[in-house]
Order: sequence, then C-alpha cells, then structure tokens
Amino acid sequence: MDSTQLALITLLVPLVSATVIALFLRRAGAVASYLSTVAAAVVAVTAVMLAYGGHRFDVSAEWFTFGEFTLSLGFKFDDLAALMLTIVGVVGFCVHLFSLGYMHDDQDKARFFGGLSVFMFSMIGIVLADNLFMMFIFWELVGFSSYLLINHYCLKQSAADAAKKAFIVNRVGDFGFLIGILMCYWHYGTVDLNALPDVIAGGAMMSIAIPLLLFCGAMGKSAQMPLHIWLPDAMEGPTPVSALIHAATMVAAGIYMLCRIEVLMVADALNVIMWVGTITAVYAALCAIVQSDIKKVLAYSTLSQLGYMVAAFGLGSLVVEHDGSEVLIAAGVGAAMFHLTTHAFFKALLFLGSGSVIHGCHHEQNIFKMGGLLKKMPLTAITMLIGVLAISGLPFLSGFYSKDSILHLAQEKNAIVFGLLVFTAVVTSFYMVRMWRITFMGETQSDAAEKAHEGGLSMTLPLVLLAVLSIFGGYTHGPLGFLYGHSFDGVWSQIPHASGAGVFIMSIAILVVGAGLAFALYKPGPSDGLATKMPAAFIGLTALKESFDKGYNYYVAKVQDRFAMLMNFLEQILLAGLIIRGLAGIVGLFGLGARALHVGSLHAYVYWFLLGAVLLWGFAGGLF
Amino acid sequence: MSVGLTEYLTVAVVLFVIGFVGVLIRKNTLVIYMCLELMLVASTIAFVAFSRFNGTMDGNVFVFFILTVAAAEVAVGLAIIVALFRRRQTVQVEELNALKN
Amino acid sequence: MDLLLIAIVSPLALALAMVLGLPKALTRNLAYVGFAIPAIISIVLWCQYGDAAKVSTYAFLTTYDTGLSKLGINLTLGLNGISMPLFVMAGIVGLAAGLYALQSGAERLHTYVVLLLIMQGGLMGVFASVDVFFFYFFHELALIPTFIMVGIWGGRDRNYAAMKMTIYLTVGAMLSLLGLIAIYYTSGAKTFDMIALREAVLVEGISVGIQQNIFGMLMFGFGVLVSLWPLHTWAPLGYGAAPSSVAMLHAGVLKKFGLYGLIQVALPLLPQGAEHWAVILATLAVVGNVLIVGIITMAQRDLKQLVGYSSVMHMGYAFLGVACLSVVGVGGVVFMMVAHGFSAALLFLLSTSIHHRTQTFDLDEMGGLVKHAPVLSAFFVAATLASIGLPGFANFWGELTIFVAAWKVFPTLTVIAILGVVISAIYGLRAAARVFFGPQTEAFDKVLAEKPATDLTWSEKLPALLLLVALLALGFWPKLMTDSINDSVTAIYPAAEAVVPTDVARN
Amino acid sequence: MPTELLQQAAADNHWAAIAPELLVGCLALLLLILEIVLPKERQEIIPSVAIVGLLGILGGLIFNYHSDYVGQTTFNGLLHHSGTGQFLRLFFLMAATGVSVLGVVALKRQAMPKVEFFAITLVVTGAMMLLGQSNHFVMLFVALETITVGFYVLVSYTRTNPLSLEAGLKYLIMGALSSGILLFGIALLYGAAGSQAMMASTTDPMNFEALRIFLYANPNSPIAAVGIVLVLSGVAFKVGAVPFQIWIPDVYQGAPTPVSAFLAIASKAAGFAILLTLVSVFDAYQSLVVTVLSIMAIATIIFGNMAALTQHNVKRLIGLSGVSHAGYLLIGVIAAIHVPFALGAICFYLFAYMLGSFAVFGVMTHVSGADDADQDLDHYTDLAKTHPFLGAVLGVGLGSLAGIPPLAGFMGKLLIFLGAFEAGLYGLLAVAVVGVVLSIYYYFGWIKAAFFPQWRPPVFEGDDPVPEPPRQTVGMPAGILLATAALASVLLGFYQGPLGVWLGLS
Amino acid sequence: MADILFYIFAAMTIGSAVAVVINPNAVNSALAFLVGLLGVSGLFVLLDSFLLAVLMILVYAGAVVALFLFIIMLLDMQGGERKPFSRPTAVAGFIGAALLAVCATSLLQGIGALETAEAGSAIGVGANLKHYADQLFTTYLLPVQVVGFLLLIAMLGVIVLSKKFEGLEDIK
Repeated sequence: MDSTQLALITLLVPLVSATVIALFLRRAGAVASYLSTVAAAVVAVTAVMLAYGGHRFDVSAEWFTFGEFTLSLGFKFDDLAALMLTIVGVVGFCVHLFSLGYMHDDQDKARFFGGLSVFMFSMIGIVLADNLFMMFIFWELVGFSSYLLINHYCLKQSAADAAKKAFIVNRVGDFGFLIGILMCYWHYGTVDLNALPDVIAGGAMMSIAIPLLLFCGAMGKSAQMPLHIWLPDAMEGPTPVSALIHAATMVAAGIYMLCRIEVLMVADALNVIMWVGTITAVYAALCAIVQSDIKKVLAYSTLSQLGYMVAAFGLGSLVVEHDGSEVLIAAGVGAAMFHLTTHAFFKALLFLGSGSVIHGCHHEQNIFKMGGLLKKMPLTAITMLIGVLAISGLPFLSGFYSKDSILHLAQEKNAIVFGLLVFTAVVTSFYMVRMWRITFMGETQSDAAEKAHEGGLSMTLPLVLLAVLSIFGGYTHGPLGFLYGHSFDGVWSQIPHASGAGVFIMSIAILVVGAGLAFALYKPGPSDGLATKMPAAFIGLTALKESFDKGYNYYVAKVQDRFAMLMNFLEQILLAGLIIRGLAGIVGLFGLGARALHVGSLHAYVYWFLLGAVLLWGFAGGLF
Repeated sequence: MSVGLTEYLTVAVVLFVIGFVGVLIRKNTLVIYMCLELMLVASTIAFVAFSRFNGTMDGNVFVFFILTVAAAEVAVGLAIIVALFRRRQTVQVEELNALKN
Repeated sequence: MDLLLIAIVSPLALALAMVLGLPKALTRNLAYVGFAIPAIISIVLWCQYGDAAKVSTYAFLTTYDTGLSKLGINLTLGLNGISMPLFVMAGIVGLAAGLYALQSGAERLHTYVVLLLIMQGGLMGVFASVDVFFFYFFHELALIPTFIMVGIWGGRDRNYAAMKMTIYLTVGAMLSLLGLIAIYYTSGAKTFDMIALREAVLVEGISVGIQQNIFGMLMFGFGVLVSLWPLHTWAPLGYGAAPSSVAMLHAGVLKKFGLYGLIQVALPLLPQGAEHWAVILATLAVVGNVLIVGIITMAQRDLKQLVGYSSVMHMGYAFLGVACLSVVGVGGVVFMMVAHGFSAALLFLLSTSIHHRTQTFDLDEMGGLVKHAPVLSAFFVAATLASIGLPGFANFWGELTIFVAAWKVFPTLTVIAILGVVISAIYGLRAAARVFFGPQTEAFDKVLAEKPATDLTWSEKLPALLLLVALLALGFWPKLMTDSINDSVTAIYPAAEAVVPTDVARN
Repeated sequence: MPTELLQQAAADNHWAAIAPELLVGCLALLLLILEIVLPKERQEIIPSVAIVGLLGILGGLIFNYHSDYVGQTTFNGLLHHSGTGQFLRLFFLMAATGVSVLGVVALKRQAMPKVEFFAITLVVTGAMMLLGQSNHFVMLFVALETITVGFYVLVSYTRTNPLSLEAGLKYLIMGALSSGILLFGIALLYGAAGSQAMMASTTDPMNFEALRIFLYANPNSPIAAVGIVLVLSGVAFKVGAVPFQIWIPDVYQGAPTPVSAFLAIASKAAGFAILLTLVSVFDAYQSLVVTVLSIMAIATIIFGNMAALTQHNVKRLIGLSGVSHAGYLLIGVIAAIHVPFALGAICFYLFAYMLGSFAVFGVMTHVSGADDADQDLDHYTDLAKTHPFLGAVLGVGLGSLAGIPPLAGFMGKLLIFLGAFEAGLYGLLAVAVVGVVLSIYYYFGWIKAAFFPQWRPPVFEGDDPVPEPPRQTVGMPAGILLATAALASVLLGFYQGPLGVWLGLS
Repeated sequence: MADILFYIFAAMTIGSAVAVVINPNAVNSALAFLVGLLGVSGLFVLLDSFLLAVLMILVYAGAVVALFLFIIMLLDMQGGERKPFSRPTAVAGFIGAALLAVCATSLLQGIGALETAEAGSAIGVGANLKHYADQLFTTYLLPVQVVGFLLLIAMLGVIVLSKKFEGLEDIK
C-alpha cells in the first residue's frame, strides 16, 4: 500500500465510521462508541505511520470542471502536514478513549461519537488539503462538526445558542476567507498550495488584501478578536469535545492555515496579524482571571494561547546564525507550529483533566464548589498539575520551550509585543495556578465534590499519555527528541532558539511572579479571593470580559433583528402593500367604474351608440 | 336649380338624425320604436333616391325587403312591449332598468 | 419506445384515467406507479445519456407532429446536458412529492393525486422539450394544478395567496411568451425548435437593439416566475399557503423553468441582449434577492414563510450566475438549480412534517422537538445546512462555482452575495434551533398533551431520504452531473471567451 | 321577360350548394308540423328530433365538406362558398346542436312552449349559415335581420320573467338602432358605387366583388368612407365591440341561459363572419378600417376585462368576458389582412371559444335556479365537491376561456398572437397581454368560488340552515355535450392534428 | 312643379318627424308618423317608385302605424306624458343632435360628387313594375325565401310572447 492510499484511508476511515453510525447505529450507542474509537485508533496509527514513514508527496485529482474553472482535490503531505496529522491523530485518539468513559452514561452517545468521527474526517481533510478550495470545504465541515458537538446537550437553551453562535461567527470569518480565496484565484490564477510559490517566485504582484482576507478565516476558526466570542460559549459542549476541538485541533487549524499560506504574506499583513494575536492573548488572559467555571478558565486560556500563536506567526521571519552563516528562517511559522504542538498536548491534558473532575463531581463545573480534590482524585490532580506547569512555562516542560521561542522572536522583532506577551505569560501562570489551587487544595466545598472519584481506565490512560507528551513534547531535537525523530525537521528547523541563561531566568521569574500572586490572593474556599481583596480589579476584569458579549447581544437583538424587522415591515407595507395592492386597487377601481357604466337605462346605452357612431362617422368624414 | 340627389339625401339624412335624436330623448318605448322606424324610413328614401339617380334597380328591391323586415320587426317588438307592459305596467324606459351593473 | 414521451404521458394518462372513473381503491397503487415511472425513466436516461448519440448536444431526439407544423410547432423531445440533470431532478422530486402526498391523508386525496400527477407530467415535459413552445406549454400545464391545489388544500391566507400567485405567474408567463414569440420571428427561423433557432441565430443573428428588448422581456418575464426581486412577493406568500407536495414541486422544480429558459433559450440566442442587461440583473439579484430578502428572511416567525423566503433568496445566486454570461457561471447555475430543487423540496417536506407534530408554523411556539423526533431533527438540520451551502451537500458546489464566476465580472456584488452566506446561516440555524432545540414551550406542551409527537414515520422518511441521498450523492460526487453540464454549456456558448489568467497552473 | 333570363338565373341557383341550410329550414318546418300532428304526450320527442336532425345535417356536411361548389359564387352572386364559409357552417350547426341540448335542460324548468324555441333556433342557424357565405348586401341584410328578429324572440322567450322581457326590449331597441345605422351605411355605399359620376361605377353595387373593385378605383371617397364605418358599426354591435358592446351584460343576464350561450357563441361568430368578408371588401380603405378596428380592439379588450373584474353575476361576467374575446378576435381580423394563417387562427379561436363557452354555459344551465337571471358566484360554492363532474367541466371551460395552457383556448390565443406578431401589431399585442392578465383575475375568481373551500357563517341552533343552491342532475345528452366540450378543449390543447391541417396551420 | 312638390313632401316628412319626436302624446306621435309616411310616399312617387309608394302606405301606414295605434290604445296611455323629456335629457339630446348634424353636414357636402347630369331626365328604373318581378324571382329568389322564414319566426315569436298557455301566468 503506497502512502497516497494510506492517506486516503486516514481520511476516509472516520467518514465510513460516521456514515455507519448515522445509518445503522443510532440506537446502539455502545457499538457506535467502539466503532468510532477504533476508527480514531486506525487514524492515529496510520497518521503515525505516514508521518514517521518519511514519505512526503503531492497528489491531486480533478473533481469537476466548468469551462475554465476546475476544482480539484488532492493531498499535500509535507512535514507541516505530517506534524499536524500526527497531533490530530494522537490527540484525537486520546479524546476518543477518554470519551468512552466520560460519555458512558449518555443517551445520545451514538450521535456524539458520530460527530467526533465527522470531525476527524474534516480535520484530516484540512490537514491534507493541497489547495485553498479544498481547505475551505473541510474548513466548513469542521465548523459543522463543531456545531454538532457543541449542540450535544441541545435541549439546553444555552447549548443550542452556543452552537448556533459558533457556526455563525465562524461563517463570518469564512466570509472573508472565501473572498480571499476567490481573490487569490483570480489574482494568481491558482489556489494550489504547490503552485502558488512558483507563481509568486515568478514575480506576481503581491497583494495585502488576499492574506488579510484569508486571515479572516483564521480569525473565525482560531477565535481571534473580535471573532473570539464563540469560543467561551462553546464550552457548552461535552468536555472531550472542548479538549479535542476547542483546544487542541480545530481552533489551531487557523494557525495551520496561516502557515500553509505563509508565502502569500506581505509585511503589512503580518503586522496586522501580529497585533490581532497579541491583543487577543492579553485580553483573553485577563478575562480568564475572573472565571469561576473550570472550563471557561481553560477556554480563555486557549484563546490567549491561540493569540500567542497568531502573534508568533505575525512576527514573521528572522535572520539567524546557523553553522556560522546567516540564514533566513520562517521563524513565525516555526514558533507558532511549535507552540501549537505543545499546546495541543497540554491543553488537551488540561481539558481532559477538567473533564475528569467534572465527571467525578457529577457535572459540577464551578471551581468554588470543588476544593480538596487532590485526595479524592490524585491522578487527575497530578496530571493536571503537569499541564498547569507546562502552560506556565516551567523549564524542561514542553510549554517552556515553545513559549520561549515565541518570546525570543518577539524580543527580536518588537519590544512592545514582547512586553505584552511577557505580561500575558505572567497572567497565564497566575490564573492557571489559581484554578489548580482552588480545585484541588483545601477542603471540599460541596456534596458533589465530597463524592468525587477517579474515572475508569479509559479516562485515566489518556491523561497519563498526554501528561507524558506534555513533558516531552518540547524536545524537538537532541537526546530527548525521540518523540519526533527527524520526521518534522522541515518545521522544527524554522524554530528560533534563544541562547543563554536569560530565558531561564525570565521564565522562572514569570512563573514565580504569577504563581506567587495566585497563592497570595486565593485560598481554597467558596468565594473568589480577588473579589474580596481587590474588588475594583475584579469588577474591571469582569466588565472587560462581558463587554464583548454585551456588544454581541446588543448587535443581534437591537441592530440585526430590528433591521430585519424593519426590512420585513417595509416589504410588507411598501412593496406588497402600497405598490402591489395599491396597483391592484387602482385597477379594481377602474373595474368598478367600467362596471358602473352599465346603469341599466336604455337611454344611457343609446348614448354609447351615439358616441360610437359620431366618433366613427366623424373620423371617416375627416372631421378630426 | 332643380331638385336632385342632394336634396333627397338631405331629407334622408335629416330624417335619420331626427330619428336618432328621438331615440335619444324619448322615454316612451313605443315612441322610441317609432323613431327607430323613422331611421329605417330615412334609409329607404336614400335607397330609392340612389336607385333613381344611378339607374340601378337593386335599391328599389332592397326597400322591398326593408319594408318586409320592418313589418316583422314591429310585430315582434310590439309583442315584447305588450308582454312587458303586462308584467311591469309601464313602457317608460327609466322604469325598465332592473338589469344593471 | 420513446422513454421521454412515456415519462411525460404516463402520469397524465393515469390522471385522466382516474378522472374518467378508475375505481378509487386502485388510486393509491396506480399513483405510486404514476410517480415512479418518470423517476425510473429519468434515472435510466441519466445512465444512458453518456453513451447516447447526440445531435447538436441533444440526445434521445424525437419529433411528433401535433397539427401545427406549418407554424414551426412540433413536439420535439430530447435531453442535453442542461436539461438532463433537471429532468432527473424533476423525476426524483416528483416521486418524493408523490410519496409524501400519498401518505398525507389529505381530504379528497383522489383529486389531490390527480392534480399532482398532472403537475408531474408537466414538469417532465418542461425539461424534455426541445421545442420552445412546448417547453412553455408544459410549464403552464404544471402551473394550473398549482393554483388550484393552493386554493383547495392550502393553509393560511390561501385564497389571497392563490390569487396573487396566479396573477403574478400569469404576468410572468405572458411576458415570457411574448419574448419567445419575438424570438420566433426575429430569428427568421419561424420555428420554435431550439436546435433550428440556434442554427438560425448563428447564421443570421438578431440585431442588437431587438436582442436587448427581447432579453429584457424574457428577463422580467422569467424573473417573475423565478421570483426576482422586487417581483417576488408572491413566492413566500404562495409557498406559505401551499400544501407540502405543491410547494415541493413548485419551489423545487417548476420554479427552475425561468432560469432554465434564460439559460437554454435567452442566453444562447440573445447574447448581446444579455450583455446589456447583465449588470441590472446581477444587481437586482444580489442587492434585492440575496441581501434584502436575506435580511427579511431573518425577521420571519413562520417556518414555512421562512423557507419560502429563503428559496427566494437563493434564486439570487442563480441569477447572479446567469448574469456572469460565462460557461462557469451558467454551469454553476445549472448545478445549483438541481441542488436547490432537492434541498428546497426537502425543506418544505420537513416543515410540513414538523407542522404535523407541533400543529403550528409559529417558531415562537416551538422548541425541544428533538426529544420526540430526533430523526426529523437530523433531517431538518441536514436540509438546512444543505440549503445554506455546507460542503458535502450539492448546493455548495453550485454556489461556489457561481461565486468563482461572478468574482471576475462583479467583484463588489460577489462580496455582497457571499455575505448572504452568513445571513442564510443566521436564519437557517436560528430556525433549526427554535424548532428543535432548547426547552419546550408551554404552547408546545399543550399540543403534546393532546397529541403526542412521534418521530418520522417510514412513509415520511422515504421521500425525505430520497431527496437527502440525492443531495449527498451530488455533494460528494458532483461529477455525476458536472461533465454533461459542462459539455453542453460549452457547446452552446461558443462565444465564451478565454477568461483564464495567463498563468493558470495545475488548477 | 324572356324565359332564357329566367333559365339562366335558375341555372345559377345552385340549390345543392345550400342543401344544409335548406335542410335546417325544413327541419324547422318539420318540428312545427310534428307539433300539430303529434298528440300532446308524445311531443317530448320533438327536441330530440331537432337535435338528431341537426347532428344528421352536421354529419352530412362533414361528409360533403370538400364539395365542388367550394370556391364558387352562386345565386347570381348572392352567395360565395369559401373554405372559411364551410367551417362556419359546421360551426353554426354545432352551436345550434349545443344550444338545443341546453335548451332541453333549461326549458324543462319553465312552463313555456317548447317547440317554438327549437324551430326559431333552427331558422336562425340557417340564416347564420347563409350569412357566413353571403356575398351581397341584400343577402347579408336579410340573413342578418332573420337572425336578429329570431334573437328578439329568443331573448325574451321566458316571458314570465320580466327580466327576460326587459332584456328582449333592450336587445330590440339596440338591435334596431344598429340595423338602422347599418342600413344607412349600406345605402351610402350603394349610392356611391352605383353613381355614374364616380370612376368605375358598377351596375351591381351591392355585390361585394363589384363593390371591392369600385372601392379600389375610388380609394378616397368620403361618402364611401362614411358608409364603411357605419356598416362596421352595425357589425360591431353583433360582435360586441366597444362602443357597441354596452347592451351585452344586461341582455345576457336577462336572456335564458341557452340563449345567452347562443348569443355569445353563434351570434358573435356570425358577426365575425361578416366582418371577415367585409374587411376584404373594404381592402382599399385599409388604413381607415385598420385604424377603426385597432381602436375598437384596444377599447374592447380593456373595457371587457375591466368591467368583468368586479362582477358577481356570472351571466354578466361571461358576457363581459365575451366582450374581451371579441377584442382578441378583432386583433386576429386585423392580422388576417396581411397574414394568411391568421384566418385559420380566428377559426381555431372561435372553435375553442365555442367549446369553452359550451362547457361554462352548460354548467351554468345546470347550476341556475328558478330565476335564470340571478346567477351569482356564490351559487358555485362547493360545486366541485358536490358535483365533481360539473366542477371539472367548469374548470376546463373557464381555463380554456382564460387561455391557460394546455387547453384549446390557449392555442387559439397563441395562434392569434403569432399572427399579430407577424403582422407587426406590437401595441395591440401588449394590450392583449394586459387583457389576459386582467382576465385571469375574474376567471380564477370563478374557479375559486367553485373549487376552494369557502368560509361560511356558522349555523346556530334554531337558525334555518342556508338553503343549498339548486343544482340539477346532469342528464344524458347534456352530459355528453359537457364532456365533449371539456375533453375536446383539453385534446385540442395538446393535439390540433386534423383541425390544424384543416385550417391550414399544418 | 316636381320641385315644388318635392319641397312640400319633404317639409311634410321632416315636420311630422319632428312632431313624432317632440309630441308628448304617443297617439299624436303615431299620427304624426302616419303623416310623415304619406310624405315619404310622395317622395317615392317623385322618384318614380310607384310600387314602393303604394307599399309604403299599405305596409307602413296601413299595418305598422295601425298596429302602433292599437297597442297604444291597448296599453291605455292616450293621456300622454306630462314631461316627455327631462332637462338633462333634452340637453344631452341637443348635444347629440348637434354632433350628428355636424357629421351629417359633412356627409352632405360630399354628396354632390355623386350627382350625375343626365339622371334627372330619364324615367326611373323603379317605375316599371316588371323590374321588381324580374329581380325578385331571379336574382333575389333566395332572399325572398329567407324573408319567408323571417316572417315565420316572427309569427312564432308573437305567438310565444302573446298566446295564453296553461299554467304559464301563475308563475310570478
């Protein structure tokens, strides 16, 4: 079996699984869950085989043709795709495994696992896509699967609303994305990712609009300001979904896509992207501080980290010294992808950990009603601690390396951004430690927490696996780089590496300041420490968080809906009413008039004859 | 100036117009009917005059037919008027307007 | 045996037989046959189309003299790459509508089925006619039952709706008839035969000024039929009132007549006329149909009206594609017509199924139906997503192709049109959420207390499945139809200029 | 008088050529004889004799359709037998058959003398057949007056009903007035054509052939022009063209329904028969005739449709719709001047119009109650439900009249439109289209009344339920008539076949 | 002489026609009509159509006017109308008359073109009774037959409209 067929299998196995579940296994939830998990396992295995098999290829097939427009589908499998595919495969499998336990008692299990399979299919499609049209197709499809999965608890109004919001906001992003693709098609004559570099190298005019419009797509999917509003709401979905889609893979697709089209970037566009990313990173981190829902904390954290990646990408390429000569590397791509990788591991870990907690506490999500879970759920607590430390950048854990490469890049390119990112890092460790401490330390705060217990093997195993990955995921080369081998050197070689002890010190300083503040401000208990100790800051941050939601709600309820009502009113009154009915009325009036001429009197009728006779006679006689 | 075609036709046309006006203004159905007959008579004058001055016989024969037809028409018409009078006790047109609109 | 003729005549003959007094007990079984024969034939012809011998793009050509041959009117049947997909679509949607009607338990089902069969016969005729006259003729044949059925079995406002629909569509039909007659004469061919007309126009051509006039007439005539803004107000009202099978057949299939006419008749015969009107057409379509109607759709509170408005909105894309005057645009439109036929029919079908369960079309009184009817909700969500252009469903390819074609000619309008994609997502998903998700409303509780809601029955599921499978099949494998469409469109539009940028790489 | 002259004249009197007319006349006499001969209780068969006789004559005429006299002029130039004339003969015979069948149904409800109705109908039919072939003003006038006098009687036939008599009176006055105008016009033409002062004067000025030649020689005579328009006015009264249409709704409403049908179908067709003949005679004054007819056509279409829009009495409604049909036919007449096939189109239109009208009038005859003049749209409520057959026939008939495909009426309109387009009458076409759209409103309103479930006030206890409108059951002959009309309307829409060939369209 | 007679007869005809129109009493109108018909007969005599002149008196004066008078008597309205026509009718009638007069005048102006010089001298064709017979029994044989039928249906009509039938008169 050659690699292309293997890639095809990777792509289609989840689709087959989803189809079978949808058609036959609607009521057989257990079978469906196993089928889906097996499919995920197959994907993981084939993904790893493909990635580590060392074979890289491009294939393409014409899908349909209208005149001069041909749409083709194909695979572009390079190191970047291989890396992404591996992450999707592995994390996906972990989440499937975890879900077996987490969703065990759910009635609509079949729908859930079917949705997961659809998601795997779509996500792999994005990863393997060799042109922008194909990417757009799967881009929409992941949006759909995300909708499906957020909507899982669809009888809850909030879940239904969240799903709808997620899809629509994504569509807003896709609006720009599609326009960008069309512009690209007509501007460069192709949207093929393999052909684009040649066209550009051939001296095609560069355009700032195209990359920015394409970035719109990334803004939607990767939830960058101001399209980030859907992601926190998306936490209405089951926790494994949050782990897989809204933390590790789908939201990262925006970053992946940007890396794919790096060749189209121009400096001004990169600048915009960098600032969007930076602002998102800072804003989301601040919002995370005041969250009491464990998943919301993680959601804002995800937003913040995605901002990090986007900012990293926006920082652009860098000249580095390599083996004594100066070379230009796509440092933005490298740093962003590196952080994407490590983030996928530790954020998936954190979400699954929180899922474990929620599952243990019978779907209690408020951290102030937990507490003391360290004793009840030690494995979860420890694996989560690893995740917290990784995200906070504890040296030698994966997050440390990836975050440092970004900070290093920022330091080199833009001081203000650097400052903001450092500040974000401090805040990150602050709220992560806060969350962990309140959840796991101290006394239990509710009955639910009292009865908490560790989940089964299917839930703990993924935690451990992801914890291991979170620890070792940062070693891209060197003795501890066994995780990656040399399979992804095409990406890893672009990572900017800082040298010297400065980074070390900075990292530890960040961690210490953040964690220290958290320890100082919060004690495990039923209420938010910040709210009592620094109410002004708390209120300010809450307002900051809510401002966007309020704006969004205001827009929907007061602007969009009212405008729609107005247009409807105008159509009913003006078009259908005044113009059409008015016209009909006038005709009807004439009709009544014509009818009224039949007065019934012979004399009146004779006058008609007179009129006719005189007119005709006069006309014929040449009187007029 | 001797009397010629023009004079006869003048009589015919004037008779025609008077008949028409009578139909226009009279209310009594019977009189209206007489006025209609006047119009027919006007045509006969024209026919006979043309026949005489053009030397073609057809006009005269046509009048023959007109007379016959007129007689038949009058018979039927008067029958209708009588029948109507029996039902409605009137022959005034302004009262015979049950059919309208 | 001429399968095309059989496909047209068999439903009509059955309808006639029923009118003339076939035993009513047989009605149901015979009706199944009446709806199935066209569908089967259409699929058989689809399979044979690729290998069939073609005369100037038309396969399966046959001509019958009906008594007016001196005037150039003959019943000529045949299929080309443009009509074949629509013919197949008409067959399948017709079958679905028929199946749905037979299970609907409508009052006076006998008459209902007879009228529906007549409609079906007309529909098959519309797309199988090579003769422009009969193309028009069959359209009207199918239209008449529509009016009557809206009036008899319609819902709210049916009297007004039926009347308004009738007047509007007659205006459109008369305008287009005049346009067609004008072509008949000005082409110099004095025939309604499409092939002869094309040849005549190639030789002689119609003078530019006349072309412009005729195209204008056809554009507005057909525009009324396809609900071009601002001539669309009959559509939501009519569909809102129409019984499900009628709405399925009309919105799904019959409405495509106008677009089909523009593509098959107006554009090839009146290219310069089309050029003259293209900008106006595109502007009306995008600003009017897509944007304004799209926004209005968001304000709808009645499910069926909403579906009706959304159908109007999507016609905007089709018009935009036509206005591109290119092979790409027209190809996209043909594909989209097929796709929209399936998806619109499916939506109307499902809305009625929802109504059976909720006893209302008012979105504010629904909610939480998914608990009682998960399969129905799955179908509805799928249909909604199809209609808003999610990849994997056929509609997406059509819309995408139209956008690609339109960008080159009208970039600004295309941006607005793409904005419509967002708008349609907003109202589509909002409707789905209102009906199925969230907690149950009190009004719905009351309805449930009287009549518990069940999930889709098999007799409802079958037609829905038929349509959904078609949507998905074309969504995953567009080549099923694109090749034949492309061949014919390319052949009919020889003037399609080389619009490709110079350095097209592999794409 | 030399006997040779008599013999020569007699030789030209080709009686065989008018055998159908003679037979129709004899049939009328036979009916009267039967009335005298037969005992009272056996007299019921008389209408059947009329119908069977008419069908026999019809069959005979069809059998001898292509006789050798077609294309010849007989009776010393009084008659000219043309293909169109043959068609019209068939047309009038069919119309008479239909009217007789409806007459049986309608008269059953009235305590009226039965036989005279059929006798008069037959004589009128014979006159119409002659009128369609007349080639001479004397013939035209006599035939026309026979028709008119016959209609005076028929319209006021139900003399127990004052409305019928009033309609008769109105028709009488209007008809006599129009006869007067027509006659005066004929006199002027006669005088002008016979005057030796004019170029190419003729010794036979009432003969159409001679008149045509004369008019060609004198294309600018004001006298002839006035004569022409006055004659046209008289004809316009017959076809019901504006401004001579005003009598129509009143008379249609008051007349017994079969008579209204006869007026609408045959009398109108007779008017068009004369018009077609005269338009070719007046060829030299084409610009005048075309202008007059065009203005009439526009006014007729608009007025007919407008006035019908808000009408509720179906007899008035169908009358006004008939006015608009006259307008479309006028367009055809104008087109026929230049476009040969338009003649066929007019014939086809008339035929389709007859089928549609019989379907509608037939249903009206069955739905009408004791008061024939009071037939309202409301009487049609639920017709399709309670009498599906009548409902279906009504639907087809109205659809055909409205010109909706696939019915014959549409083909008629289409052919007329094609002719008009070929003749370049774009303005008239536009008006016609507007008219068609307007007409949809009231035709559809009627269908709506018959087919759509209507809101009804709830019946409370103690209230008398609203009485069901009286509807008759359909008898055999009427059923056959209705079914034939409806089926033929449908069939002719799809397949014109032999009729198309016959009319030169294929 | 003939000219003077013409003017006398013309005046008689037109004068009595005006009387028919304006006389409020129907009986008087009928009588005036009778006088008018005599005038017309006179004109016919002047035009050499002796047969028609006789027929005019026989058929019209003798039959038609008599019938009119009978009916007027039968319907018992000798009293006449108090107001034969209302003011609006009179005004409208006047306008109508004026319009018709304008048309008629324009027509009469053209009549001169039809005048022939020699026409006045010869004896008219209508003078010879045999010509009528010739025409009616050769050329116009068919119309004569038709007129027969016309009279037949007129008779039938009068019967239908006037004869008493059993059970007919109770309805309404």
